[in-house]
Amino acid sequence: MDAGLVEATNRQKQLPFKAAAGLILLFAVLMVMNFVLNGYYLRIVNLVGINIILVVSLNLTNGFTGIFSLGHAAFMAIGGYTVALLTMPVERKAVYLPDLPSFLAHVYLPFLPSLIIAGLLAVICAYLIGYPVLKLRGHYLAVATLGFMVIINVLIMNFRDITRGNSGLTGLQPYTNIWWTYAVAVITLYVIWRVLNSTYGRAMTAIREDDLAAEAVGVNLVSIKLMSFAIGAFFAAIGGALYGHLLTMVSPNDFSYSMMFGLVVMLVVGGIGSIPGAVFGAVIVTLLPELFLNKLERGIDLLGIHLPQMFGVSQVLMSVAIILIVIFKPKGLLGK
Amino acid sequence: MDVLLEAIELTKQYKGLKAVAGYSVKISRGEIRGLIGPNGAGKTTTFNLLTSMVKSTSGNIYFEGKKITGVRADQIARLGICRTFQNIRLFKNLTVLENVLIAAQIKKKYNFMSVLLSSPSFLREEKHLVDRSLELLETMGLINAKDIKARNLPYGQQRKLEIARALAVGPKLLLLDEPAAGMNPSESTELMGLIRYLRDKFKLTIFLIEHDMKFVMNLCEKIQVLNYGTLIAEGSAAEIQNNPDVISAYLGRAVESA
Amino acid sequence: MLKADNLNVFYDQIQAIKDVSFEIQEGELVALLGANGAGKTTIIRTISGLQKLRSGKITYNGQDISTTEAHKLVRLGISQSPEGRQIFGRLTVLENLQIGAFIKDKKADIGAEIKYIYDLFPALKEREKLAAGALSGGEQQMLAIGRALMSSPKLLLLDEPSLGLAPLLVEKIFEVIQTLKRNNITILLVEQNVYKALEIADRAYVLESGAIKLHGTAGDLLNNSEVKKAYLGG
Amino acid sequence: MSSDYFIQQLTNALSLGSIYALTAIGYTIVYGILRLINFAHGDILMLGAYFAGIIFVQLAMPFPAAIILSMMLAALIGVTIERAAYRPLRRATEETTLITSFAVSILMQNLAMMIFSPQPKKFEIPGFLQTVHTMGNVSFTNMKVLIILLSVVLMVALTIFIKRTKMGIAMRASAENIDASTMMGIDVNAVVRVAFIIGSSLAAVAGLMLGGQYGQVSPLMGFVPGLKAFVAAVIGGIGNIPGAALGGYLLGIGEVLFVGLLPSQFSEFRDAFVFIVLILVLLVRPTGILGIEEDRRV
Amino acid sequence: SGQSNSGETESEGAGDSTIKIGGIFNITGGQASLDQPSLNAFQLAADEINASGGVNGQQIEVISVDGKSDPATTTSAVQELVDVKKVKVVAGLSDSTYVLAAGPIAQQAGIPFITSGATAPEIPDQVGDYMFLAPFGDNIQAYAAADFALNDLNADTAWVLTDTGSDYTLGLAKYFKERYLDKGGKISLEDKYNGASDVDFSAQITRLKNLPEQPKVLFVSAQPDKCGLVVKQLRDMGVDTPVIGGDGYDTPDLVKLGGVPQTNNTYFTTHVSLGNTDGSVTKFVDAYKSKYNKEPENAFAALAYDTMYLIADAIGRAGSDDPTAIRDALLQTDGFKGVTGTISYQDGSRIPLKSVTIMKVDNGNFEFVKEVLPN
Ligand SMILES: Nc1ncnc2c1ncn2[C@@H]1O[C@H](COP(=O)(O)OP(=O)(O)OP(=O)(O)O)[C@@H](O)[C@H]1O
Ligand SMILES: Nc1ncnc2c1ncn2[C@@H]1O[C@H](COP(=O)(O)OP(=O)(O)OP(=O)(O)O)[C@@H](O)[C@H]1O
Ligand SMILES: CC(C)C[C@H](N)C(=O)O
Ligand SMILES: [Mg+2]
Ligand SMILES: [Mg+2]
Repeated sequence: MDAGLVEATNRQKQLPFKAAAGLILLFAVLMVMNFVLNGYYLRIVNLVGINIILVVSLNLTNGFTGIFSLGHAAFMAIGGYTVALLTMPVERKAVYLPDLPSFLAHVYLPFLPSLIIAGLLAVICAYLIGYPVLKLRGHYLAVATLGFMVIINVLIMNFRDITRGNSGLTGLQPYTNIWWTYAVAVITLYVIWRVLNSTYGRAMTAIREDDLAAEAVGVNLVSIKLMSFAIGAFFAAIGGALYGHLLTMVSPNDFSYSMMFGLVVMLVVGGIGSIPGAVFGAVIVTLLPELFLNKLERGIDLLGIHLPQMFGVSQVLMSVAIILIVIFKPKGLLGK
Repeated sequence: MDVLLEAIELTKQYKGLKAVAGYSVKISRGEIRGLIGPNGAGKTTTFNLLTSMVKSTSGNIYFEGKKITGVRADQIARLGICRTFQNIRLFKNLTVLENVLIAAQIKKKYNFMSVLLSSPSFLREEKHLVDRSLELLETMGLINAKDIKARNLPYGQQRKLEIARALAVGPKLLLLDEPAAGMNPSESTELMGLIRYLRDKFKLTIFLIEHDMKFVMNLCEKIQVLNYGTLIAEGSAAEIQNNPDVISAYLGRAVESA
Repeated sequence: MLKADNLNVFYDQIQAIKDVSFEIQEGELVALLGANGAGKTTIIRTISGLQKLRSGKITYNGQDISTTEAHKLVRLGISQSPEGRQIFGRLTVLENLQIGAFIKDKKADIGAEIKYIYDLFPALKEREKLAAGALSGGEQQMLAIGRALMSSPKLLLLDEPSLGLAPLLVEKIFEVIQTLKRNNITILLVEQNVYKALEIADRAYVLESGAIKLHGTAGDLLNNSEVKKAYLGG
Repeated sequence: MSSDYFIQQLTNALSLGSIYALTAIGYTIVYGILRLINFAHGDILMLGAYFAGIIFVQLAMPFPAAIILSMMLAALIGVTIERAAYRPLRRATEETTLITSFAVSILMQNLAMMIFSPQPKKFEIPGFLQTVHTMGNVSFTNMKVLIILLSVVLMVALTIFIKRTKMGIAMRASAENIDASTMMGIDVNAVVRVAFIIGSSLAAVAGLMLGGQYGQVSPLMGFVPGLKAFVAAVIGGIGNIPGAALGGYLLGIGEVLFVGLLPSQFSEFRDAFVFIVLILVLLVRPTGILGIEEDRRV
Repeated sequence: SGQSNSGETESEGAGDSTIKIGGIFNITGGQASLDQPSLNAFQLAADEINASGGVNGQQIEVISVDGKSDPATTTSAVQELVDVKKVKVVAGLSDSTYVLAAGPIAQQAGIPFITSGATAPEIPDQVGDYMFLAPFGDNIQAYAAADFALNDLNADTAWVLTDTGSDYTLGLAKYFKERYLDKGGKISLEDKYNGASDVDFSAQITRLKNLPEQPKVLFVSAQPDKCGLVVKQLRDMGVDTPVIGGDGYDTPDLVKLGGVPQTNNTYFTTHVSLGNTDGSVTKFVDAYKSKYNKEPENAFAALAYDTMYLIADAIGRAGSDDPTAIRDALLQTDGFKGVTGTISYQDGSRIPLKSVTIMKVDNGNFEFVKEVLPN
């Protein structure tokens, strides 16, 4: 949120035009991409979009409300598994997951309603876990939400009748494409932008700045924090489902530490507490290894010098890059 | 007499120590009341109890005749008791206007759906909130600073902003914890005028803590003196100044009233 | 004893101190006055090495201390009671005082100092074993001053020591300051309580928007009409 | 259930708890001063184990020398990391410092894989440490005895250091308020350095204990114990040294007894158990068992 | 180590002169200890083939990518192999879980995928008709282990400890129990751990020790990085009962990490005995040693080596590098002799029916016990 929110009302008037222009441009770009890019690059474009959804929604809690949550991956898992189970054809379930409880064994839903159900389920979970846990602060909250992630992971690993445990659910329908991804990304951005420019968003930033003072001016800490957490969870779940149906699999490993930290890295690198920052962080942190570092480590001829294969170099360089960015731009690349 | 706030036998026990011990007060509508006492007497704690920022060990609080003991702090604010803090607690990274807007919005009427759709009722309400906040900033003389981040305001203006923010909630009772602290004599004289003006304009009742005796004696119609968590005196400025207990515990010597 | 030449201090882009020069003689009590935000605290922090100088030079007993690290200055005899008190809330009152003597030899006897401070502020003795965070604002202020004295400083920087204190204690603090002066401690005093400060100070500087506006002996300034109008309430 | 059974589980629990406790202390000591969760701590543990192995086997030095030298090397690494990656971020947000330490952790893991190969390596310990004692149905190795004794000795030494020495006092003061500590003449950078030296060298000991107990070292061996130790530190009240030790033992004992006393189908819920305990502790005591309540004074 | 065929020498323009084969391995991260040796051997085989003239007169170009032990990266990497590098065949990976993630990508693109090391027998059915296994299925080796326990060790009571963290260990334990119970054995106790995070098994072992009657054999279904650890902890806590495991044990790490007296009395099923003086085995071991200056770390290296030859064989028989033709030729594979045994994909099954080697650990040495073909 910036000083400009005052002018929000004025801006709203020109907004439909700008927004429409932006959407048309996005549509055109996606159209072209869809046409010229092969499956691999389209997958990257999808990953970028999904990460935008995830990081922007994480930003609402961590950046704007000051809730240091590490639970995003857990909500992604909830979304990923829910949609995988709801959209799996009934015949396939019969052989693939023979021990599925019957209420799950016989349902089959299209993608969209499944996404919405997944989002709502995550919202319910967010309220259940958030109600006790959001009373904690700072790092204590961070570890408690990290614990939530581990607990969800352990549950997934052990309810094998439903989840196939560590093996994950594989061979999912490849529903995710750039249209789904970017439609959801646009909706995510829109919703979060609207929320931030309303009393809810202002209450959230107030909590971030000084929760005691916020309380003193009538902000209901519990309900606003829960709302922020739940909105984040909603989009995390949908992002998780898109992710699963892009990889055509969901497994507990996908929704674990490296995912969680990857998201926080994007958030911090882009600039925490800024929407363009979150988007930028998602884009850059997704593309850098995928388009550059991975190629480098496989051995490459650079300006006539032959660099040998050195697997592991991409992670090393990525870590160094993160450290340097954070040191030289502690507020992120787009941070104010 | 129209009693706005009544506290009966409030007590706050910390481990080894009773910070507030059996404190009672009755404040009538429109009054400016003072609370003084040595450092550590329990003044701030009393404010914390009245605003539910700290849970009382025992005792009861009534506001406009309704019992509000144990009500959550944000609801207390909604009921009309607002405060400032001894150590300024602004939303430092937000602008002056945003600070006020956040407080003003507790009366907003739109719901989540209209936010998403940015419905006409939402826009209308937002505009109304902004207008109301700007008006308040105007009153407080902060209008030119509206887009400055709170952290960048000079200290005196920060104190004023804290008052503005509390006013934006639309309180009936305003609690001020050492509003003149860190101000030089000219600044605190100016503040005195402002507080009187606000009381009249917004029909406020004011309860304040202050160590600046000139300030308290001039402003307050009635003063309570707290020592070791208990009241040792209550009365008009003149009575307090000449009360030997107060002099020995707090004032040191009678203040020459200005 | 302390000499500052053309100090310039910035917070990021914003200049908080503009070409400020002043000096303090050994044994002097100098008051630094100014409205809120004038830059008084910034000057204190700059002298004590907590704030970096953009340009300018500070010498202390002839030694250039412009870039000396803050913790080393304490060993040179510069100590302060900071704005906002900054006491160690989780340590006990006694431990706070002990830490004040951190620079002294481990074996050195600091009992006398502690007793001296308890005599100045009996309230602290009563709360000796209490975590300092539980003290009231005024008690914390006493502790901050007491802690600053524990290192037996030669130059004491006091940033608004009377802030938030009850009248009785304000009197007390000013008495203490005078006692310290008599004991030949050099003091730079920042105060909003302009009248009292000028009563006890030898000289004073008036800061406005980061620059020195006026300076002179305390008596002159007390009678200065500008000072009267701006700081003494007419 | 026989008492042998219980005693056996308890010895298991104590040695695991000792390792957690030593590691947790490192987290806590650094966190206390810098409010930094040093995720790379687990990897320092890993390096400590590798160093000890190399010194003992490749350089054929005596085992006690391996212990001490690996502590020193780990301390050096810890101090270097602090200087290079963390010091510039003293005033950064929680998220920022967290991901920095995470990046450092990834960096160390990958460098270790490149240098030592990703294959786990055998960790040699002197023969007498491998001797198995059996009393009734209870058996344990000398290594386990060493783990428990050495941990206790180190923790007692640390407690004395913190309580009695000036550096200890300086550490407690810096943990509270860095600016104010500077005003007292405390060189906070030196204090931070000491915190990293203590934390890292204890981690090295924990690493070589893990290596000795399980007979192997690998580049990723630090992650899980590091994380558990961190949880232990939080349970105990992060920033609080006795709390870290307490949390470490509680967690070690809780974990082993959870797996040991409940029917085997619960074994897999071990990690969930760890974190459920953590969350429950925090709900009852939001700053851990011995943690001091955060200051919410107005 | 600059391998001649490795990496992207950006020779994509030279296009038709080489046959591109994709190698997907988890070269970094938790899986690296399995996959790095595999990649080495995979490349070694390609070098050998190229040195002897290639296939169909064309050279083989290996394009290997790192899955980083991360399912998302793994699938992304396979997608890149298929879409960008336009490889004709994909091979690699040792862990069934990752194969289940990556396989469908190749399947969708109609590119054959031969896993060098994954052994879960469900894989081909779950992925599709372009998916092949180079090793036998876990059912086969588990059956062999159960038979061996009952008949050769005369152990009719067993303790089963399972790592629930992978398809492989779960499947192996499942098939072992199935066969063991079927043939009249009795399971005294089943216990579990999570290989992804647990390194301390003392609680489970204590529970074992407190069984009223000690089982006669311990079947420990563990991943290679954990089997030595479990055995060591068992012995250190005074349990000397024979241990049986699967092919995950076939790594020098078992002894290195488990310790010498401790690993005695341990048996396992595997693909080949690397200590075998059989010509093809020593040839492989020597070649590996001379190229990488170390012994092949485990049987997965041998499997990957075989996989490359198997692919070359199929391409040769197909006479073209068309993926579908290669797939068809693979299906026809009959009696292909590799280091790890003979591979035939009979009756349309894409899991070879290979004989199982049973090994015994004796003072640190792996000793051949017998070779069986369970039915
Ligand atoms: N959280 C706490 N734990 C323990 N004691 C506390 C706590 N909060 C306040 N106290 C104690 O309660 C007493 C009253 O404190 P309070 O802050 O109300 O004083 P005050 O009258 O506002 O003083 P001042 O004028 O200095 O601000 C003090 O002695 C203080 O030490
Ligand atoms: N950390 C900071 N970052 C940015 N600006 C700052 C910072 N600290 C102080 N300032 C600014 O520098 C100027 C001088 O501040 P300083 O605190 O030195 O004033 P002061 O004279 O001590 O005021 P007061 O009487 O309120 O204590 C002010 O305008 C203030 O807003
Ligand atoms: C390492 C191996 C034993 C892995 C096993 N072959 C699997 O399919 O997962
Ligand atoms: Mg107070
Ligand atoms: Mg100041």
